[in-house]
Amino acid sequence: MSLALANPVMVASGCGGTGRELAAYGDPAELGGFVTRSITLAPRAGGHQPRIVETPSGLAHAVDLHNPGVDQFLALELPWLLQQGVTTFVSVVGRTLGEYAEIARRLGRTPGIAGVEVNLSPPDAAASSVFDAREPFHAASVVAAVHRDLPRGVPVLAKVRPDPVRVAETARAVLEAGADAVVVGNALPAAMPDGRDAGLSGPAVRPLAVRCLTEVRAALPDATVVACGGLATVDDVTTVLELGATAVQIGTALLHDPTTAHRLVGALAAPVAGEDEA
Amino acid sequence: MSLALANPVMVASGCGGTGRELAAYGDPAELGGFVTRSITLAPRAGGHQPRIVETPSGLAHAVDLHNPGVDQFLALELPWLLQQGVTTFVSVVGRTLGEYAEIARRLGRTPGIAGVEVNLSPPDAAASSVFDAREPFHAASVVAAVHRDLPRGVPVLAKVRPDPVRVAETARAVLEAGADAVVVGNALPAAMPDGRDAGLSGPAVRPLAVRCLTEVRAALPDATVVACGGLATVDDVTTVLELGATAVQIGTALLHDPTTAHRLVGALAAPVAGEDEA
Amino acid sequence: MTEERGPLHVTGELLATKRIGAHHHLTVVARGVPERFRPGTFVAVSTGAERLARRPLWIHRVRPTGGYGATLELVVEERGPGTRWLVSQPAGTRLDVIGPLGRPFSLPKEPVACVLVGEGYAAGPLFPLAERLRERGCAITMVLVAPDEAHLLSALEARRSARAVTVVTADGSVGQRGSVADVLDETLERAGAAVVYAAGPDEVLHAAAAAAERAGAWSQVALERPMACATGLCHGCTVPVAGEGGHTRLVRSCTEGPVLRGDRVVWDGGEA
Amino acid sequence: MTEERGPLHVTGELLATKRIGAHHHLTVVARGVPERFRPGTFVAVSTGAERLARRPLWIHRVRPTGGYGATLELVVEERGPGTRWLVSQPAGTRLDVIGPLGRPFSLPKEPVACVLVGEGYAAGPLFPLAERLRERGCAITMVLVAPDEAHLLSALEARRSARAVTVVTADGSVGQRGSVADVLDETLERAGAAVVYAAGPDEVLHAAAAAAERAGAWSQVALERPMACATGLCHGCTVPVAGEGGHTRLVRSCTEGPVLRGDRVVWDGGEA
Ligand SMILES: Cc1cc2nc3c(=O)[nH]c(=O)nc-3n(C[C@H](O)[C@H](O)[C@H](O)COP(=O)(O)OP(=O)(O)OC[C@H]3O[C@@H](n4cnc5c(N)ncnc54)[C@H](O)[C@@H]3O)c2cc1C
Ligand SMILES: Cc1cc2nc3c(=O)[nH]c(=O)nc-3n(C[C@H](O)[C@H](O)[C@H](O)COP(=O)(O)OP(=O)(O)OC[C@H]3O[C@@H](n4cnc5c(N)ncnc54)[C@H](O)[C@@H]3O)c2cc1C
Ligand SMILES: Cc1cc2nc3c(=O)[nH]c(=O)nc-3n(C[C@H](O)[C@H](O)[C@H](O)COP(=O)(O)O)c2cc1C
Ligand SMILES: Cc1cc2nc3c(=O)[nH]c(=O)nc-3n(C[C@H](O)[C@H](O)[C@H](O)COP(=O)(O)O)c2cc1C
Ligand code: FES
Ligand code: FES
Repeated sequence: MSLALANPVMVASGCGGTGRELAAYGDPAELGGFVTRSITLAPRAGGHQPRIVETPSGLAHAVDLHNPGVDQFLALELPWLLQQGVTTFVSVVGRTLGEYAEIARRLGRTPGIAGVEVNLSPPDAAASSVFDAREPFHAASVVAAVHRDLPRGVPVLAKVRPDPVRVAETARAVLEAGADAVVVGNALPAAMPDGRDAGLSGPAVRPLAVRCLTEVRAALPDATVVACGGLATVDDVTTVLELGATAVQIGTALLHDPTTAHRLVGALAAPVAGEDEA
Repeated sequence: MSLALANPVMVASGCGGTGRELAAYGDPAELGGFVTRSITLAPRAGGHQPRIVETPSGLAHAVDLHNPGVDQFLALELPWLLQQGVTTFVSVVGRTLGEYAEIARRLGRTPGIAGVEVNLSPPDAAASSVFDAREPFHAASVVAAVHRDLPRGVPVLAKVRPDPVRVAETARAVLEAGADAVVVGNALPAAMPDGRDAGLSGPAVRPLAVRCLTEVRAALPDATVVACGGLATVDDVTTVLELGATAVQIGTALLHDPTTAHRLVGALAAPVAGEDEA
Repeated sequence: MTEERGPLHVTGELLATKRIGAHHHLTVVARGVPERFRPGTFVAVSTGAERLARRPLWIHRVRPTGGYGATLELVVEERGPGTRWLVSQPAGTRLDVIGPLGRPFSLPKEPVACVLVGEGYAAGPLFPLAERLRERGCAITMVLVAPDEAHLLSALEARRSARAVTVVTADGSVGQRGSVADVLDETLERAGAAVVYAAGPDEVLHAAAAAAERAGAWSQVALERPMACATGLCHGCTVPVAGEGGHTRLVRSCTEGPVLRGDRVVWDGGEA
Repeated sequence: MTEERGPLHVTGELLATKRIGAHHHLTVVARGVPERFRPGTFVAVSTGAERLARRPLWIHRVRPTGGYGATLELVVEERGPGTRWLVSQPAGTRLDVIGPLGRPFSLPKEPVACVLVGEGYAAGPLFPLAERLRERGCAITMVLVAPDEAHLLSALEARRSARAVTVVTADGSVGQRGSVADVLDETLERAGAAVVYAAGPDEVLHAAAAAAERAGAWSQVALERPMACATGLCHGCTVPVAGEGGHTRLVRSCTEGPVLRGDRVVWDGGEA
């Protein structure tokens, strides 16, 4: 199943608010896709303050899956996105395979979503309270569970761990389990200055994300791969598209500049890619 | 065996030249320790140009273990270091367990070195031509081989992969195999903009290196741990010392500013740590 | 899709930087932003792509100027790398600015007595607030707090809109020596305050909210919580508030704040 | 342990920036560095801790100045983020400078005819070189190359030390239209050159080295290879050179260069 995006620029999970906040800076419907923050079955309050600290060319974060739960999400956040014509991918995460399946069933009853993204790789303390999908076999089980409970025709994106050593093996496993595309990758496991678990994202991690992409492309040249991690400039995006990515997700760069995704769409559409302000 | 360093600031492997170049900016004998670039049995020409490219708050490099080989090293580089009174740790890497053992034997015949650092984790293309020590069991075999062939009294440092998921398990394995201290960790596996394999280092990776440290400290509270990865400021160093590191290694920060290690020694020795220019 | 009142993202320009005491007063052109300003809103300024978190700064003042349309005046206290960068840029530097952001202070419908409490640079938004309140006929008392004189915004200017101005410094270098808590109860009583507005660090806000509660007044506090995006995208800046039904919920201080009702903020910072 | 001639690490200051054509001429105070300068050496400037690679820049000139001791003149062409940062700093900015770095041009022992070939800003170190050669009685011919007039260093100044000056631009906006290869053989012959000095991109250096070889002259080329540390620490800037015994070895262009014998450099860039 193809992803059928109008253009290759997507908003990464957790970095576009509820979608509404982004609308002040550009029409979210003009983007290739919008991935929601990861939704869990029950609401989650998320981590303690400080939740996000700046690191050199990056952010370390322990937002820890703060979200209103699937029912509130379906009632209060998704309708606005669909009404605006936003190509919406709902990111999901669960504590058990059963929870993943249950979320998939509830999403399956809602027509209009462009796909479901399975978050297999929360980097921070969340890892301890969500289903541990670090082994490729477990990642595949999650994808299979979601895939089974979604109506045919709803693409499944599997967002895998940015671990260069095992990423290709994991990508293969989730594709075999029914994923239509692999999102490579996520924030890296890292620490807050006080030693708490955190995720690390932003331009700092880009060379590692690109390595994960080259590993997956080399092992699975025909797979549909969405590149994610540290992408910010036109140069970054054209580089990963040339390395074989089908689309890109922009996360932290949007937190620095909420017009980033729209600027990239414009620059990629221009006959000659515009000058890049690095 | 304790490391017996005069102060906790060491130069990381591959980032202090042959030692001589550093001497223009400060006496290398005043540093806690100097780790040589990784030495192989035979000379290695290293990778193609460009070997090092700048990334946001980091460097991506594919120097690929350029070094003159152990015999030339012992003849041309080590004598100067020992003569200057530099606390010298020789970093070693091999293609086979036999090569590791052979290098250890040759080093063992040279009195005066403060220790041997076993590089278990080259991040770049080198990984394909050196002994694959990514599995904790294999890492332990390497350490055992080196340990066995060195005279008693020469400490062995094991430099492990900065993989938060497996770093504690690897640290435990190498300590059981005879390592006196664990160096956590190394450059991250990454890619050059053209897609070639590379290592990523510098402040960009610091939050991930700190996470590896917290994982190892939590699992092995009594181990001697040397923190390495992205450390540049007084604040960085005091943070990892507070998190339980015994010493630190400074790499990329020295490439930006060759006086970094000396400044850190000065600041840590000062009664009240000086103001930190981040 | 942009609402008339929504924030704008503009490439502005630093026109001038003037040092006054411990502060740097920046005059900034940011087309369209001044027109949307209401007291209590702020701008988020990029200090370079390698510092990913934007720096939130109160809009102290909006001034009509000859050629540029209106300009913004920001008051910056140098602390870390971001503010150091900001205060050392030469005139003419292009500044990537988003604003005005956040919910402003609510104004009372009736001409009631108001006490405005601000510490250091954070007193900035209270000056234009005082003007608007005065236009509505409110009697205004201002309490300016600072560690020392260098960190105090102009008490002279405060007197233009305010009937009474109390100055408190920690070192007594000007005004009364002490902390804000020492003077609040008496000030509120003397003013017969119906509303207390406060801006500054949590201690000041908490003290103002508590004094307002004791005096039976409303309070509106402008929070300064660390922000990564300042635009509502990251959910990083959450602050717990007591909801109507008594249960606590988390709101983003950048979009649902920075101005919140003082009696609603859960001050111990405990979450969930 | 510092040798008299070794590089210094200093916090310098940008005194002034002057735009001339496409270049920015920076006047920099870097105590001690000018005194150690020899033509062909360079400085490595930090453009901020987030840009880890220092930017190598030729020392164009050393000038004695009133209060500051001698100053350095650097010629910068804006290209990427590092040079953009450098040329947009106001006077007074502190600059973290290391220098002089690298091996300078070797000077001939006898007063022989020399041809100096430089493209764009890279012609910078040839001006002080020409002065020293003239002091030794060498007859000097200068060939200044550039894409256009804006990228040309002053031909007028070149005439002070040089007997003959040839100007070549790609667009013909000044001097002869064409490339350096078009004029070299004739120039070398006319000058009766015993030594060719060249600075610029690889094409220019390679052409100069080849023409020197054809004319039976020595060549000294100043390489511009990407550098990460510029201080010899990282082994990132290696360039293959043919050794005495015919085998190729890698040298670091920052410490063993940037000036190398043109006939020794392996120009195809192939390594071992
Ligand atoms: C709504 C709001 C309005 C503000 N208005 C002003 C103002 O008008 N003038 C002024 O000088 N300062 C103001 N601040 C505080 C200012 O944003 C911080 O001092 C500044 O971000 C510090 O950046 P730094 O790099 O200099 O310091 P660092 O301490 O090194 O900053 C590191 C990180 O912490 C964050 N941070 C540090 N201190 C604060 C703080 N007090 N509040 C929020 N985030 C912080 C920074 O944004 C950055 O992400 C305001 C803060 C908020 C939330
Ligand atoms: C010995 C030497 C002397 C030099 N002297 C001058 C001079 O006097 N004036 C001047 O304008 N330029 C000079 N250069 C080139 C200058 O260093 C680069 O143009 C500059 O580093 C580019 O940085 P950037 O961030 O603007 O561009 P970017 O292209 O974005 O730089 C990215 C990276 O590539 C490196 N790089 C890019 N171009 C070059 C290049 N031509 N040579 C070496 N590294 C490069 C940068 O150092 C940086 O690490 C010299 C280079 C060398 C090696
Ligand atoms: C504040 C923040 C919140 C995030 N929340 C989620 C999330 O809920 N689910 C998820 O799959 N990824 C989440 N991510 C990860 C991003 O989607 C993205 O994969 C990662 O940050 C790397 O991309 P970037 O460097 O472009 O940000 C979050 C990232 C940030 C910075
Ligand atoms: C140019 C360069 C060369 C390196 N060579 C080696 C090496 O030979 N052996 C090794 O163990 N590590 C090598 N490293 C890794 C560093 O020793 C260090 O572990 C890593 O860069 C992380 O620390 P840092 O961020 O402080 O640089 C090299 C790093 C760089 C930047
Ligand atoms: S700072 Fe990002 S949501 Fe408020
Ligand atoms: S640039 Fe680092 S050794 Fe030359």
